[in-house]
This record gives sequence, structure tokens and C-alpha cells, in this order.
Amino acid sequence: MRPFVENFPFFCIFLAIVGGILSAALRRGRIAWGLTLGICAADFFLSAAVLAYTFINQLSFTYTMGRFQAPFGNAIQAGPWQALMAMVFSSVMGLSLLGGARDLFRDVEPSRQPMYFTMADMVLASLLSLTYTTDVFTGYVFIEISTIAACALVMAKDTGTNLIATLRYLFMSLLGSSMFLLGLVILNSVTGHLLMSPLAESVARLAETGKYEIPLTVALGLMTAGLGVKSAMFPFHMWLPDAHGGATAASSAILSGLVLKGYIALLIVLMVRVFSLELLMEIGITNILLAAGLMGMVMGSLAAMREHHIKRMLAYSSVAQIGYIFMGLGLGTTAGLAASCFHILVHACCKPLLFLCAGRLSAVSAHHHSLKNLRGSAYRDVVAGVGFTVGALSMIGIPLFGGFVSKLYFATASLHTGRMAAVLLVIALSTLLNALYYVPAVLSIWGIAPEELKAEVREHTADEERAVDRLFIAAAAALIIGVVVLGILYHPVMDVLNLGLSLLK
Amino acid sequence: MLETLMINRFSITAAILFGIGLLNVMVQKNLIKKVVGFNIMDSAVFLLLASLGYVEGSTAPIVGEGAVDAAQYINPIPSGLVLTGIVVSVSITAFSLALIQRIYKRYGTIELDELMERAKKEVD
Amino acid sequence: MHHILALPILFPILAGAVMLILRPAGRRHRNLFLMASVLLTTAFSLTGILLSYRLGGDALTCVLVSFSTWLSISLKIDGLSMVYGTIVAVLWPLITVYSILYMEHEGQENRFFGFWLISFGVVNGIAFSQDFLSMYFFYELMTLSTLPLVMHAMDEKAQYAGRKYLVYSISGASFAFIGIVFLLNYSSSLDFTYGGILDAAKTVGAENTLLVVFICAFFGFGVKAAIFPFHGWLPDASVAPTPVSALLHAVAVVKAGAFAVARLIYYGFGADFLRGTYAQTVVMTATIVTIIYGSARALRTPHLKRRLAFSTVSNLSYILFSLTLMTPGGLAGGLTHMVYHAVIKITLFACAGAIIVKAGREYVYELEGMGSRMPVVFGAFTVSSLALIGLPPLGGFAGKWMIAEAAVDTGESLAYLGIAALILSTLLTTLYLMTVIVRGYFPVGQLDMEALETIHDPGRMMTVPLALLTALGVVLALCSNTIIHFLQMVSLGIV
Amino acid sequence: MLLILPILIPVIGGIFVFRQKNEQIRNRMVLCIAGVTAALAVLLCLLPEQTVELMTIQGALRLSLQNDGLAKFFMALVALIWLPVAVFSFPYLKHAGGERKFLSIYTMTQGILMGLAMARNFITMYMFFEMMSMLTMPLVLHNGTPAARRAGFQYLGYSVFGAGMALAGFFVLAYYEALPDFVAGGILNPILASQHRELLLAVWFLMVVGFGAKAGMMPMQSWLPAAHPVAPAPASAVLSGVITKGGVLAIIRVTYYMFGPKFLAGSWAQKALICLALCTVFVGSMLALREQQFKKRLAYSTVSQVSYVLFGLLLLTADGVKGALLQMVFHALAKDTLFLAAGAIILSTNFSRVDQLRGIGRRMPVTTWCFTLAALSLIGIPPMSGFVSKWYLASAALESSISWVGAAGVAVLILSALLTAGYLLPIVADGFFPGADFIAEIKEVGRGMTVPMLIFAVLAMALGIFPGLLLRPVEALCGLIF
Repeated sequence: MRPFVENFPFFCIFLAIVGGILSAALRRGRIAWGLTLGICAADFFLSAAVLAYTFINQLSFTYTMGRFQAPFGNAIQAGPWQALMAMVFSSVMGLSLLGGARDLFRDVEPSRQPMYFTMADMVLASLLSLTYTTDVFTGYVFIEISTIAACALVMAKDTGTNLIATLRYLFMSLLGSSMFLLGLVILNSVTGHLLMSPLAESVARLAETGKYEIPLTVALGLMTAGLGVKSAMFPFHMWLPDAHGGATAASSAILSGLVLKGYIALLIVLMVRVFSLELLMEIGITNILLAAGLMGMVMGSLAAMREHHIKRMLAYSSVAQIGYIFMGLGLGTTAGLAASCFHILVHACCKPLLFLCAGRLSAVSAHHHSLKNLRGSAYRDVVAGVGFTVGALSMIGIPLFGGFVSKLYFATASLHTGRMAAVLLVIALSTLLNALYYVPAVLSIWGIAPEELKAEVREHTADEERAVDRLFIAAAAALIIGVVVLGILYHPVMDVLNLGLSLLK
Repeated sequence: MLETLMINRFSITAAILFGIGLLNVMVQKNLIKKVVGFNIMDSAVFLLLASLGYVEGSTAPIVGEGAVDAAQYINPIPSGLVLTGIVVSVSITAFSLALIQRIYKRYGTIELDELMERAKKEVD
Repeated sequence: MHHILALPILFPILAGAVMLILRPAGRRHRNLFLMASVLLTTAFSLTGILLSYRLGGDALTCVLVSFSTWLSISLKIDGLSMVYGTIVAVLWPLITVYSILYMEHEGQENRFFGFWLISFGVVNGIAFSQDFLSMYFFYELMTLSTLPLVMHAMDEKAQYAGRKYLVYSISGASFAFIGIVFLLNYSSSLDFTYGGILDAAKTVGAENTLLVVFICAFFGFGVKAAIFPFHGWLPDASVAPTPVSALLHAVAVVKAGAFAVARLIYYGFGADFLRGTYAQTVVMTATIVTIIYGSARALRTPHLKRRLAFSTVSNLSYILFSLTLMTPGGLAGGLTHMVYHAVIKITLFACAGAIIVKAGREYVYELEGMGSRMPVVFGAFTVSSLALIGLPPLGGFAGKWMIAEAAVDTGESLAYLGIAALILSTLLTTLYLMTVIVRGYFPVGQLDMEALETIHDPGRMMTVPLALLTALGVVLALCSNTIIHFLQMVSLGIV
Repeated sequence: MLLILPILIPVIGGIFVFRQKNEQIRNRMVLCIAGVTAALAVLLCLLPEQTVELMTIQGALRLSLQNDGLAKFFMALVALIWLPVAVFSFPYLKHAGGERKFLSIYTMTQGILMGLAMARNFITMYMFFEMMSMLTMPLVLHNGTPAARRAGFQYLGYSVFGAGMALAGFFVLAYYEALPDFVAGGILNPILASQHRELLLAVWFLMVVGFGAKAGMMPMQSWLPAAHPVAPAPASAVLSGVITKGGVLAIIRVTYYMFGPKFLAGSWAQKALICLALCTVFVGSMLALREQQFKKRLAYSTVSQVSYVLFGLLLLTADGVKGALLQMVFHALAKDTLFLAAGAIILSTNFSRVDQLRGIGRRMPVTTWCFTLAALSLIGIPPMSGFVSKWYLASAALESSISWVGAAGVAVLILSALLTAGYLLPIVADGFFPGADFIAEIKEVGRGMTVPMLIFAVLAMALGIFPGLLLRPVEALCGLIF
């Protein structure tokens, strides 16, 4: 008899889906909200349990739903890595919904609120399954689900610009997912498998025999590119700023904190478990990833420097951060992968924090978004100011904060690969660029506002906005703690990741 | 030559269809047509997928009266996948159509370029 | 007991934060609070220094934050820390007194003094950090905490200067970061150890890469020490309020750059590893160029504070040049000049500030005949100028002497070139300082007397620190033998 | 302790002079201070050698004073010149203005010069040398015109750069020293030195050229003609009478008390420097001849005359040094007379060009007589003092071990003597015999100005007639060195 804890991963996904269905049925948004939060909490604890179990016993197990054996049944594989990801995803999801609550209930009209939370649940469900799945096709299905859900989250705040942003987002991701599907089918046609473990074996066999070389390359390329498109890898990032910049704070937080990461998680699983890094190196996909990553780091920051709209700035900086992650993948070493995973965690804590704080800051200053009009807003909500500052410092990569650690690991990972010089230089450059837009932003929110601006803000800000937002404070505090913990106690986290990656194979 | 064409007819058709769909997505200005393009792409993929599972001269894997050995059946898994895929693409299509409808309600057009400039007008 | 080292760092940071948040309205209260915290901090850091001088540095180490078994932010005071820490701890209160009066005409004192205190803590952190990671941490923090001071005026010029300062510092730091990553991977521990921490077993075969990285890191840290061609931020930063230019851009920040370079050469890569390599040639050439360039530009700059800033550029490269000699003598020379230049240049800036406050005159050609109107200020200025020119027995000479002796000891042709550069720069120094003094005392042409009549020495809050600083410079010069002996002990790694 | 007084008294006294508003008191003050300092100097000259430590900069690098033979010699010279020039300057400055600044600095300078003389090692000497440059610069830019300021900075720049070259040399030299302090005959560590002879010779060349700037030696002589015309007469007098000799003193210290003649004799550096000196002698006189502005002409003549001294020193023989030292004194006396005379003339007639001076002898007989005597001495016509020194120089040149030096030296000396006659005597001639048509009323300056001139002129003649007075100490000094 297997220990009961091995059911938890499935429970997590199941809970999320059920929650989604339930909240669709609910009338009042508040209740759905509470339900979703509860589910997030539950998932968090369940995943924590799984993490503890797998990490202590140093194992990763496969859970087959309803005991149907593959290829007919659907299986889940859970190890420390998956558990950690699931934990972070669910917790960050909950915190985003918590902190963004006030904006959310203002931006989304009451009748739609339950649906919003349905979508949120769906996103959570798909994120979890993307991390847990052992079946590439299941992966595809959940990619599509998360696409729809994410689009819904964007268009929840019903403005024209948002609609158009959603449209672009939708088309872009449809393109990505159909690329992924095509690659999947070709792979299936040359191997005849969809489950990861047999797929891996046959891919390896094909690789060494050199049979079907072109279809294999095309398939891998298409799948990687498809996932790249969906996670806003550099040349395909145009949709991101509109989508993330326009949406309500919670949505932006979820989208750039989590959704992107879900696809990357799937990509990492595929890279490690199915394709194997050596093969990818051999056919040169890693180089493409590396190049895209490096370009993204620079271009994203450059674009962010030109932005004055604070949330669009943050969105562009997400492009840069995603660039970091792809750079790590592109190094094609386990160290690089570990660094990328760590950066996923850091960014998953950091970016929601920034988005929530930005939303709060503009809320207390008459919903202005341009940095010029946000001057002195930090004094109107000190917690938001502090949170934004912490996030910014972490982004620049000041020690004590998560960003520095991932920078350190990226640099170290690059040392013994052939591409050391390029990587190090770009890291240095992007540090500078990050500083160049984050520090002025921080300075301006802590700056001294001119009198007329003060007056204007004073009259246009409603009292309930000005009131202290306890939920936000809680969420921000949690996220800040997360960032700092990742910055200081990163060592155990790294151990988990390394173990998990080794067990992923 | 003809042999190869005949053998790979499904894949070739699929490729052509996929190309058409992609072209639609890229060049069409009309949002609905774009969506249609996506649909074409998807069906191309489904065709490919189904053809993979198809075995010449064998029947659908339905257990009728009297036991028949598995050799007569086609591979069922791809068909199952195709079904799932169709479901997914239908839902996607539905969603995008809904979205387009919303946009039409708001801006009174589904031509991309007009839409863009109207949106710009709205912003300023 | 151990955590006394944390005090001089954490206390002022907290105090500054308190001031930033509470924003005391009353001038008296703020000044009391300010002076109290500054003096306390000085007391703390001097106690720490004395204790670890008595008991030895190892007796008194303190881990602020521990990342892992081999990475942490931790504090320890060795000889080098003592030198730099003492300079900072002694000069900070004096300039604080000066700035209390000065800042009255700049406004926004709460913000200013808040960050002023925070910077004090951070600078102490740089002085006392035990390993490269901690130093890098405080180094970054210093950039961020001094930025608001530079941009204090918040007008166009200040914004521009601040941006420039930020760009230069952060990019420098990120190059330094590359160096640190390599040190991390080619050594067994990041703790400063005299003679270098590179692990011979690991470096085999990677020497060339390491040299390139060293050059990277040297220039990275060198940015703060305003080495050519990365000196651009310093002259522009002189738009900052004078206390900032005086303390940060003549002492704390720029000396931190030199300090970090010393750490990098003598406690990181190790002088023996670098001596005689092309890396040494590259960096030494850069310093020599800077020495000449700085003084030449200073001579051609009419704006007094900018002129002093350029003179700082050149004098810092005296220090860097001495450090790049890669010998204990070189380290001693660098430290000597570090000490004396700190005291001298801070006085000069303070004088310039006093002139700006009382007379509103910023350009050299506006100073005709003011020597007799502001006797104290110009007296201090004259004495310090003579010291900077290097008139024995005043301070500047001792530094030059030590540097030159170290250079001759190495017997390399490039080092002799460096001596020539020192001499040429001495000439230029004489000219760009004497022009100021001569204009002050021996005016030419018609002066509008009634404008001059209105000018007087500033209040006691300014003149007393000025006098004290000048006296300090002279006294330090008079007991140079003892000081230099101590510095030599430090540079041999004995203290 | 006594050694410090002649430095401290004037330096501190100078401050009081500056603060003193009342003219009478101030002038008396200046006189007292100068007198006391002179008395102290003379006293030190009579006392046996003694040394005093001021402070230690680092290790062997000390600031200390001593009154050895050379110091005594130079102190005596300063003491001799200072008082009369001070007397002269009172009436002169009444017209020029700015007495307080001038007099206080003038007083301080005396102290600094005493220090320069008594410096016991290079650093002390360098210190006083720099102080001297910076302190005397205000004397040059006294009249406060832009031209004066330019000249002042030119003067400062040249001196500081020269001193800097010397300092650079010292930085290298310090490495090869056996002893920290000056010792007659050199202090090089023979073993080390013999290993790096070429380097050290280059260093010596550098140092001599550097200090040569102060002594108006080529290639850095051009500050002199720029500075003198703008400086007030007393300032020019002490500048070319004494300050230039400060450079000479430094060169003596470097050559004979640090390197030592044995180490240097016959080296390429010596030859090169001798060439430089001779060139300067010749070119100086030539330029003086072509120069029409009165004080500038005198300045050029200083350039050439001081290089006589350097020539003598660079021969590295006892006679050479003897001649050089004599020339130092005699030139000081003669040139001071000339400049004071020039000052007097400019003051009463404000003629500044040579061709305006026709008939000056009728107007200002005393001044012109002094001028004449000094001119004769400078040319070197017996029985004037100039002759003695030049005689010694010539004989030293002839005995020199280097073959061509004798011929070249003598030739240049004679040539330059002719040129000197050429640029000084016409003034005198025109001054006394302007031609029949010239009518002029006597416009002699006051006694305050004539007396100092007379003193110098008479001394210049007396020392020529009884050279023994000066010869004995000079020979004693040379005995120490060789």
C-alpha cells in the first residue's frame, strides 16, 4: 500500500478544478474569492507535505489516476522539484488575489467576479498539471486551458485597450500552441509515443542511430519555439506589455508571475526528461535559447527604460527577466537549469510584489500611472513604497535579496561553458540597465511632489482608496519575506532544486 | 515519385493545409478570417494525427459480435487525441469569437487596422 | 561583545531611517539628534578599531547575515580597515557640524541628513567588511544611499549628475561583480587574506583569464576612484551640496574605490600573482594617464568646485598608481597619500563651500581680492593648498615621498615614468591652486568695493570645523613619522 | 636653537609688519628685524658649526639645519644685501604703493633665505627653496597689472618645475645615498653608485638644470627678462642679486655636497652642462645688447653673469669654485647697484628705455656715478671687483682637465666681457656727454635712495682693491670641499 501523501498532487489539481466549477456556480464574488483563497492555501499545504515527503525520502513517484496503466491511463509524476514549484505557484496565486483584492473588486464588474475566480482556479489547475504531468499531450491540453483562462483574466477589466491586448495575446498564444501541437504530432509520428518516459527512450535511440534526424530536430524546435512564444521569449514578447500593463493588478501579477512560468516549467521538464540536454546542445537549440535570452535581457530593459507608465515598465522588465531564465536554459548545463529554476522562484515572488505595489501606489494617487505623477506616492502608502523598493533592489541584484543570488548562480553556471564572456558581459550590462529604470522609479515614488500635484491627487483620490488596505499589507509582507528569504536562505532551496532536477530524469 | 506522393498523401495535404492556415493568420486583416485560419491549421494537424493511426484496410476498434484479433483494428490512441484536440480547438474558437464579438460591440469593426486606429483615438 | 562591530554600521542606518520617517520639524531637535548619532557612531567605530588593535582582528569578528557555510556578510577589522575606518570616523563629525550651517540655505534637511547618516553606516560597512561579498554588498548600498545626496537639489543639473553617477557606479560595480564571481570560483574562501586568496591548485591554466578579469575588476572598482576614462561622474557630481562633495566625493566614496582596489590587489588576487604581468602594465598606465589628465583639466577649469574635483581625480590616481606597484612599499605609499589627501582635500572643499555660502561666488575669476575679506577661509585654503602642492613638512609631501620611494624600489621604467608624472602634476597643482590664492590676496584691476564689503567669514559653525580640519592636517603632517610607520606595518600585513 | 632664530624672527616679524598701519613705526620695524637678523647671521658665521633637528618626516628623511661654511658664506651675503635694499625701498614704495604687503613679504623672504642657506639636507633645502619661490612671487606681481601677474606665474612655474625636476632627481638619488645629510665631498654610496653611474649622471644633469632655472640658466632662463621689468626696483635688486644665487647655492649643494666632484669629473653630463652655461653666458649678453628696455637689458645681463658662476662651479676644480663664489658676491653687489640706480632713474624721470637716458648724468650725477662704477665692475675692469672673479674663472678654465674647455671658456669670457661693455658703457657715455645742446636741471633722488647705492658701489670697488678680505674664507671653504 503506497503512503497516502502520494495522492496529494492529484488532490491539488482536482481541488483547483472543482473550485473553478463551484465558483462558476456561485452568485457573489466575495464568496468565490474566499473559496479560491482557501483552495490556494490547501494546495499550498498539500504541496508542502509532498515536498517534505519527497525531499526527506529523496524520491519521486508516479501516480496513476484510477490505476489505469499507461498508455491508456493518465499519470502524474511528483518529486521535490514539482512539489516546490507547485508550492510557490499556489502560494503566489493566493497572495496575488489577496493583495489585489481591492482593485479587483473595483475593476471587475460584480456579475463577472465569480467567473474571474473560475478562471483563476483554472490557471492554477493548469499550472499544477503542467508541472506534474507525465504526458506531453496532457501538457498540450492544459496549455490551451491556461491560455483561455489567462486571456479571460486579462479582459476581466473591461476596457477597449484590454480587449485588443487580449486579442493579440490570444492570437500569439494560439500560434504558439499550434506550433507546439505540430511539433508534438511530428514527434509522435517518429517515435509513436506520447508518454514522457518511453518517449525519452526512443528519442535517445533515434538520436544515437541518427534515424529521422530532420523530423526530430523540427519537432524539438517547434515544441521549444511554441513554448517560447507563449512565455514571451524575446522576439515574441510584443504582446506582453499591453496584456500585463493594462490588466488589473492581480491579473498582471498572476500573468507575469505565474502563467509564463508554467510554460517554462513544462519546457524544463521536457528538456530534462525527454529531450536530454546533450541532444539539445548537439542540435544547437540551446544556442538559440541562449541568444534569445541574452537579447531579451538587453532589449527588454531598453524598452523598459523608455516607458513612463509604471505597469508597462514592469511588464517590459518581465521580458528581461524571462530573458535571464532562457539564458540559463541556453547554457545547457544542469547548473544553468538550476539557476533558471531559482530565478523562476525569485521572479515569481518579486514581480507580483512589484505589480501589487504599483497598483496600490497608483490607487492612492488618483490612479495615475506615469512615474511623473507618482512622485511622493510612497509616503501615501508606506508599505507599498517599501515593497516596491525591495522588489526593485532585488531586480537590480543587491545582495540580501533574491535577485542577487540568481545573478550569482547564473554567473557561476556560465563559468565553465564556452560562452562565459558573453554571458558575464550581458549580465553586467543588464544589471546596469535594470538599475537605470528601477532606481529612478524608486527615487520618484519617494521623491517630493510639487504642490499642484499634491492638491490634484488629494481631490481625485477617494477616501476608501486612501484607507489602509490590510489584505494588501499582508500579501506584500508575505512576498517581501519571500524575496528576502530567497536572498538569504537560498542554500536549502538550491539543494531542493538540484535534488529535484536529478530526480526529474 | 508517384509512389512517395501516394504514400505521404496525408502528410502532404496536412502540410498544405497548415500553410494555408498560417497564411490566413498572418495576412488576413479580418479577425474572423484569422480565427478561421487557426481552425484550418488545427484541422491540418488533426489530419496528420489521424493518418498516423490509420492502418490500410483495417476497421475502427469497436468490439462487435464475435472476437476479432487486434490486428484488424487501427491504432485507437491518435483518434482519441484527435477528439481531444477537436474539443480544445472548438473551445478556443468559441472563446475567440466571443472576444471578437465584444470588440465589435465596442468599436463597431472587426478589421484589424481600423480597430487599431479607433483604439488609438480612444486612448487620446 | 562581538557585535560591537555591528553597531557603527547598523546604528547610523537606523538613526537615518528614523529621521527619514519621523521628519523632525524643529531645527534644534534635528541637529541635536544628528550630532548625537554621528558622535555615537564615531565612538562606536573608534572603539571597535581600538579593541581589535589591542586584541587582534580575529578576536572581534561579527557575522551579520550568513548565506551558507562559505558565503556570509561578516565584519572584521584588519589594518586596512583601521586606516580607512579611522579616516571616515574622524572626518565625518567635523563635516557634519559644518554642514548643519551649510544646509540651511539648501533646504530639505531631513531627507539630506537622513541619507547622510545612512551613508555613514554604509561606509563603515565597507571599511569593516571581512570578505569580498560583504564589501560588494556595502559598495552597492553606498551607491544607492549617496545618490539622493548627489541629486539633492533635484533640478535638471542635479538629476543629470545623479543619473551619470548612477550609471558609472552601477556599471563599475557590475564589472567588479564579475571579478568577485571569479574569485569565488578560484579560491577556497572569500575572506580577505594578505597576499591573496587565489587557490594555486585551481588557477593552473586559467592565469590568462584571471588577468583579464583582474583588469575588469580593477576598472570596475576604479570607477569609484575616478580613474580615466571612467572619471566623468566626479566633476559633474560637484553640483551636489558642498558637504557631499567634501566628504563623499573627496573622501568616503572615492577613497572607498581606492580601498577596494587595494583589497582587490593585495588581499584578493595577490600582488605576487599580478606583479610583472601585462595586467599590471595596463592598469599602471591608466593611473599615470589619469594623474596628468586630472591636473591638466583642473588647471583649465574655472569653476572652483569642479577644479577641486579634477584635482581629486588626479590625486586619487597617485594612490592607485602606488597600489599598482604591487609591492608592500606601494601599499604603504598609497595609504599614506590616502590619509593626507583625505584631510587636505576635505578642507579645500569646505573652504569652497564657505565661499559659495557667504559670497555666492563659484568661479575662480570671481575671487579677486576676497582674501582679505574672508581671512579664516582663505587662510585655511592657503595652508591646505601648500599641503596639497607638497611643500614639506606639510602632508602632501610625505605621500609623494613614500610613493616615489616605492616606485624607485621596483626599478621599472614605467614606475620612473610615474615619478615624472607625479612631478609634472605637482607643477600643475601649484599653478591651479596658486591662481586661486593669488587672486584672493593680490587682486588685479578694478574691484567693486561695496560688493566686497558685504562679504565676511561665515559663522562659527563653519569656521571652527575649518580651523580644526586645517589644524588636523598640520598635526598629522608633524607626526608623519609615527603614522607612516603604522601604515608600513599595515602594508606588510603585520597589523 | 640659535639656528632657528634668524628664520623665525623675520617670518613672524613679517606678520607684525603687515598688521602695522603706521608708516614710521613700520619702517623702523622692518629695519630692526632686518638688522637683528643680519646680526644673528653674522654671529652664526663667527660661531662654530652646530646643527638642530626640526622634525622627522619618515625614517631618515629629516628636516634639520646647520651652519657650515657654505651656509655662513651665503648668510653673510644675504645679510649684507638686505638692509640697504630695505632702506632704498621705503621711499621707492611711497610712489609704487602697497608698502605693507611688500615690506612684510620682503622681511619674511630674508628669513626663508637664511633657512635655505642653513638647510642641512636636500629636503630641508627643497622646502625653503619652494617657500622662496612662492613668497617672492608676490614681489614680482606687486604692481598688480595683468602683465605683472603673467610674469609672476611664469616665474613661479619655472621655479616650481625646476625644483620639481630636482625633487624627482632626489627621489632616485635617495636610493643611492650613504648618508642622509650634506657632507662636503659627497654622500653617495660608492658601491651602488658605481653600478648605476649613467643613471646617476642623468639624475645630476636633471637636478642641475632644474635648479638652473632659478639661476637663469638656459633653457629655462626666460622668466628673468619677463619678471624684472614689471617688478619694483628693490624686488628686482634682490631677485637678481640674491634669489638667483639661491639657485646657485642649491646647485653647489647638489654637486659638491651630494654627488661630489670626484664622481662627476670628466663625465658627459659635466661637458654638456658646461656647454649650456657657456651658451647662456654668450646668449645672455647678446640679448642684453639688442634689448632697448632698460631693466630688461639688466635682466639679460643677469642671465649671462650668473652663468659665469655656474661655469665656474661646473669646472669641478678648486679654482673654479673659488672664482664662482667670488663672482656670486661681486655680481650681487654690482647688479644691485645697477637695479637700484635703474629704479631711481625710472622713479624720478620715469624713463624706461635706454635711448631716453641721454644726459641722465647731468640730471642725476650720484646715481649715474654709482651706475658707472657698477658697470665697470660687471665688465671686469681692474681695479673693480668683477675683474678678480673673472680672472680666477679664466685661470680655472685654462687649468681644466677637459681639453677644449680652457679655450672655449676664455674665449666666451672675453667675448662676453666685450659685449657687457657694449651694452652698459653707451648708457654711461650718453649719460655724461649728451652733447652741447642738452640742458637739464638736477633732479637727484633723496638720500634714502642714494646712500644704499653708494654703499654697494663702494663695496664693489673696495673688494676689488682688497680681494683678500673675501679670498681667505672662500679658500677655506674650497679646502673643505676638495
